[in-house]
Amino acid sequence: MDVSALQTFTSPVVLFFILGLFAAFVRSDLAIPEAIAKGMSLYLMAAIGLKGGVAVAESGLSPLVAVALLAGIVASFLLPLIAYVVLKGFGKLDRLNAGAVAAHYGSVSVVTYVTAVEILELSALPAAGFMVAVLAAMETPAILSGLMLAKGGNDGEKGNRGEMLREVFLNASVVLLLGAFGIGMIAGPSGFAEVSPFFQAGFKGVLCLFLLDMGLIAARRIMASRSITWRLTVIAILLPVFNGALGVLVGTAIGLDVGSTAAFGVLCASASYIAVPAAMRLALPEADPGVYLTMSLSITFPFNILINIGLLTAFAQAIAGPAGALP
Amino acid sequence: MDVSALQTFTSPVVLFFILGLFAAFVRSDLAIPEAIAKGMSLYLMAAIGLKGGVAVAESGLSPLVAVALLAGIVASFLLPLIAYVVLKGFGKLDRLNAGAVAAHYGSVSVVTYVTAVEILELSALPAAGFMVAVLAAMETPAILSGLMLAKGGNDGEKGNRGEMLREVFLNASVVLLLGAFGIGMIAGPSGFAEVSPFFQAGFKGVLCLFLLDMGLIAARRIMASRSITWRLTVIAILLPVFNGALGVLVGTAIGLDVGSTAAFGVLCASASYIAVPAAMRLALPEADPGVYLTMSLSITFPFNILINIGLLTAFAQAIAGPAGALP
Amino acid sequence: MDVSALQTFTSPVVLFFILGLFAAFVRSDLAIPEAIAKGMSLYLMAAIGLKGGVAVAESGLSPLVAVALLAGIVASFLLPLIAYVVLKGFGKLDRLNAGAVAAHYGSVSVVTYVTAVEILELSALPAAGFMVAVLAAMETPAILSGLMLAKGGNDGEKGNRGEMLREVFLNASVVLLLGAFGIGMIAGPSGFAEVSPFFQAGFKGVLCLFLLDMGLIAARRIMASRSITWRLTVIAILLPVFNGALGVLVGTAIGLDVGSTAAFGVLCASASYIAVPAAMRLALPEADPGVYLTMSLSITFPFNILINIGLLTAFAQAIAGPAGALP
Amino acid sequence: MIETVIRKRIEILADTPLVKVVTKAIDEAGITGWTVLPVQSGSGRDGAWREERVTGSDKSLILTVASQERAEKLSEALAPILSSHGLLLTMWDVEVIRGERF
Amino acid sequence: MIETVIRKRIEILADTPLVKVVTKAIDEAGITGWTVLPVQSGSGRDGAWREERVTGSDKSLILTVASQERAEKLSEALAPILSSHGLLLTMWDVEVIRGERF
Amino acid sequence: MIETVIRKRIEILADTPLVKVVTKAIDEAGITGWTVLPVQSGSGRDGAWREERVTGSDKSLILTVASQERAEKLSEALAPILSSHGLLLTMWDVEVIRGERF
Ligand SMILES: Nc1ncnc2c1ncn2[C@@H]1O[C@H](COP(=O)(O)O)[C@@H](O)[C@H]1O
Ligand SMILES: Nc1ncnc2c1ncn2[C@@H]1O[C@H](COP(=O)(O)O)[C@@H](O)[C@H]1O
Ligand SMILES: Nc1ncnc2c1ncn2[C@@H]1O[C@H](COP(=O)(O)O)[C@@H](O)[C@H]1O
Ligand code: NA
Ligand code: NA
Ligand code: NA
Repeated sequence: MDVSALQTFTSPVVLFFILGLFAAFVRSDLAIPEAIAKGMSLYLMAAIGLKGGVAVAESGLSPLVAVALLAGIVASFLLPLIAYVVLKGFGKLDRLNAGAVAAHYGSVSVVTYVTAVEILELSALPAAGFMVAVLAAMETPAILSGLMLAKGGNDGEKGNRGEMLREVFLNASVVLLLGAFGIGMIAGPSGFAEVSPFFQAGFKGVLCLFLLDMGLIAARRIMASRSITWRLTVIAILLPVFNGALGVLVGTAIGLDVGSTAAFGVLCASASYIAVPAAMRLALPEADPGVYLTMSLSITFPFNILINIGLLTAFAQAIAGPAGALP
Repeated sequence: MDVSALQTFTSPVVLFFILGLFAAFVRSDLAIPEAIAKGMSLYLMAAIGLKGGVAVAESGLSPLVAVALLAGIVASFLLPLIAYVVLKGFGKLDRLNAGAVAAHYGSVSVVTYVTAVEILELSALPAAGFMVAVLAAMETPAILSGLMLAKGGNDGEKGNRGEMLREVFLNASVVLLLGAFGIGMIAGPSGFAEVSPFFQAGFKGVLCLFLLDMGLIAARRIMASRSITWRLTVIAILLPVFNGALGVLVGTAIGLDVGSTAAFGVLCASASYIAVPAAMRLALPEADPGVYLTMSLSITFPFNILINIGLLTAFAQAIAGPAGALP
Repeated sequence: MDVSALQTFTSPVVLFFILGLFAAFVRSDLAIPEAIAKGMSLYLMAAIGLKGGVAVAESGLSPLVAVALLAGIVASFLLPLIAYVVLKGFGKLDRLNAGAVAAHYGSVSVVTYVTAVEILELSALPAAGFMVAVLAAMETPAILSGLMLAKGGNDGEKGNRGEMLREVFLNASVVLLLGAFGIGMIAGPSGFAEVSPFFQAGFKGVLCLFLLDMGLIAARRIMASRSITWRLTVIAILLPVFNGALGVLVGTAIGLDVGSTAAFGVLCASASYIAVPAAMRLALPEADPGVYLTMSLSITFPFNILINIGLLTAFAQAIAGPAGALP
Repeated sequence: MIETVIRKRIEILADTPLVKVVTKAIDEAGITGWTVLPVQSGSGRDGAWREERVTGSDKSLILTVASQERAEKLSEALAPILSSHGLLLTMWDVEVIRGERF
Repeated sequence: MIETVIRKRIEILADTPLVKVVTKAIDEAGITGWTVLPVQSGSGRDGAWREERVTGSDKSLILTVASQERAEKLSEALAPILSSHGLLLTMWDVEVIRGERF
Repeated sequence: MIETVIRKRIEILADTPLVKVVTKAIDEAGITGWTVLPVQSGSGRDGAWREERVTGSDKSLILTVASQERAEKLSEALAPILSSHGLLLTMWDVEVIRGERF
């Protein structure tokens, strides 16, 4: 664990994130144009989708893939329940806000996943290519369970329901991730070779600048925040540890290799700050973005990047035993 | 033909275009920031200009180059005449709109050309470097003949005339394409080596994302369109086949190699959706962009990318005979 | 000198700058979206910072670094004094505008530096990695002396003073340059290897497009300018020659190698057009941006890129003697 | 002198994900069209914000021109959700040419 | 109390390639200046659109402040092309400080 | 019919580096909020300009809605620097719903 934790802090990817946090805290006016940031996030999703698809084209599909997908979907559906109970009880949020926040913790953060994959590769523990499909599959079920929790029985205007479901399942990141995954599977290694200088070689550098921006945004948000209590801060740190550990246990149980197990743990631990906030703003406009975005983006996200990825990797290695360390 | 047609559909470049079409048709909110899209189009033009110039610096200028340039300029001038007759007769457009649409079909689409070049290279039929200059030369003559057709004798306010010509000949894409072409010729292979990781290695990847965006834009436009009749749809499909075949015949006649002949066919087949619409909006504000942009961008462009490039390549190979297949 | 001067004009980097100037002068509508331009400038600063830091991680810190930093800071503080006297006397500017312009000439232009480094590398005269730190150190002292000159004794509202200092020292480019420099030092060559395809291989290509944009902006500004006299034009050309020569002398005196000496000369010769104008707009809103931005951006910047870098390199080589030519 | 008529101009500031809620209300009020402008940053009782397109927490300004009658219909439709959805609505009289369009 | 005077504020929505037609008319009406704002999307009788800078089919909003007299000159100059060029023009009274500028 | 009240809408065009000077004045006038819109290009007595975010010579439009009294306080605070800082200020009456917010 020591090694991978140290590696975390000498990787340019993580260092740029820290630089972003720092620049925001000292109130520097450093800022990345939002069109560029959006472009980088699309690039990262296309690239990770492609690479996952190519990996699956090489390795072929096994029953394990189906099991992992199912585990991911179930986790995304059920993790909000745990979150909801904690947020209402210990966190003292009302039903509406507890449901909205819970949806975030069931869903996933693409950038947290990508950063984890980079760090796992540095530790010679690569995650399987199909984990990208698991990532995409985990984005949306949590939105549904979060909404059910928030609204209880009365799910509002029936008319909007179908519309909402369509939007949730066809949201930009799901379409791009799965689309690029499919393209990677069709094009295969030879087709990917054509575009790999762009999607592969540039990847880590783009991730550096994107994390610089995320650091700036995360830190600026928490500095301007007025709705975060110490109780919510505690939840935003301990919940990802708990969810992540659960994910590592499940990943090991279903037979994933160590790298994929750690990656699954990170998916469970991560909280969405792109797809879910947009869905919540629309479906639960009365819920407070000052609560859900600040928790997921400004507390959980940095905690995952800086500490939890290392913790979960170590945990996955530990329970895999010596045999699992170098699969 | 079978082979190149198949290659078309396993190339990531084309697959991303299809993903864009698909995402728009299912009404996903996937969108690429317009600043990024604009930046990518500038990058593609700079890169293709540079590469063409370097190729000419290596191969030297031959009389064939002058002949090809002349053929391109003449084609761009005259193709609108055919289009105009068909659009007014079969298409039932009025003089104004027929002239405006005709200008689009005489001019060229840079991205269609670029995609064709990529597909031709996969088929081991590279187009000559100087074809980039032909591309640039073909952009604007059609604008002039389209305007003459639309306005008949009365060419409006004399004062604006010179202004308009200046704008047509110094429009952004002509300046950038020819400027980069000149830079490539001056810098030569050694100068290009410095910048080739950016302009060469990244090229196909950028093209993927750009075509993703073009797919989104093309499909969204046709879904919102209210002015397209079945007659116009037929023209938007058959005219590029006809123009393209004509181009292949001319290219073969003037002695271009197979790859360049196919590329010349694609230039004749393609319809502008960047330079010409902007010129028409200004010079013929009464013409309906809902007609000309939808035809060129939403019907002809996808048809060319998905089918016509393959058709024209096969035709160029066929009439070149077995000897021409591998020049 | 002949060789490096010629190399200047066959380098794609410089040729794209000339293309930008040309396109603006013929009033082409070529334009790069400002979000893209801003993104490229951030990329260039991150990349140059990283590379400098990695170079220092490899070579280690020597007393020479401290001497060079000190020389840079002193130069940035004192160069505005010379500029101020000339601008008030020969240039006939009032105190306020003379102070504002002087601040620009004491500070530095990152892109001029970057271009110089590229040209020096073509001449096999690389500048030392720590020069990036010198660059960052020279950005802000000139702002302070420029303000003191402009305001004389009365430095306005005390309350704003601390605020202003904070902003000057934590402005975006200083934070990004030094932050990336630090990351380069921590990550070292092995950490940098991960991200070098993005930050190293792409560098010159991005610089091409960025200089294309700077050419457009510089030429458009001077064409619209109404405040530039022939006296100011003379100053904007001769001052960088004088400052640059001074810098070369100082660089040689403190024992820098030829490449670093030339780079130091370029730093002294260059005038800021990013950090300083923004600071002046805020601290001296009554000063005329039509004077200071046009001088630094539209006259001094092109002069430095096209001519002065070559002159200063030749001068640095000449006074170093034959021994210094190939260190 | 060109003849002008008086119409209402309504501008609504909304979170970008909520723009479609507003434009749907505009369409349902029978108004002929609307236009959306980007917004960069702001500050209100909930503190300051900057455009953050990545997290979707940016805002947009929707402007529409309508007859007095349809404008009232629209403001009545939006009034109940102004607070819950954090919308900011201002409305004033403007002169337009070709008034029959609105 | 600061003294203010009344001027006309005119805003014109136009396709981006047509912006220079509008600003030329503003200059010719003797108005001192104008400002262009970006527009993101919209909907009208011709259907909905989004900003598409690549194909040049985006729109811009031009705003200008002028005296009553010059504003009339401008609206008379633009009136004949409002329909053919698809311009949307609104105009209203505003208070300005330093009225001599306009 | 929804009840509306009259408030002042103030819009100020300023160089982007000066936005914080204006928003500080808004905050100090006791106004509840403000919103900043991007601006693309313009022309005035000092000639034409385009957005140039790289050199920081772009402009922004700050809009704020306030009660008559606070609006006056703001315009009095800004009046002395309007010329020196090159600000352009327009102000007019608008109807708002939920007037107690402003
Ligand atoms: N009533 C309206 N209010 C605000 N904007 C409008 C209105 N009608 C049309 N527009 C804008 O003007 C553009 C062209 O309208 P139209 O000519 O009706 O298609 C639309 O796409 C909208 O951006
Ligand atoms: N009459 C006007 N109407 C609208 N905007 C104006 C007007 N005059 C000036 N501006 C804007 O204010 C900026 C500065 O004007 P000036 O101080 O006159 O150079 C211009 O570049 C325009 O963007
Ligand atoms: N008085 C105001 N004038 C202009 N914009 C405002 C005003 N109050 C609030 N806003 C805008 O509305 C957003 C939400 O306001 P609030 O709901 O008060 O947090 C702010 O971030 C501002 O962009
Ligand atoms: Na999760
Ligand atoms: Na054509
Ligand atoms: Na200097």
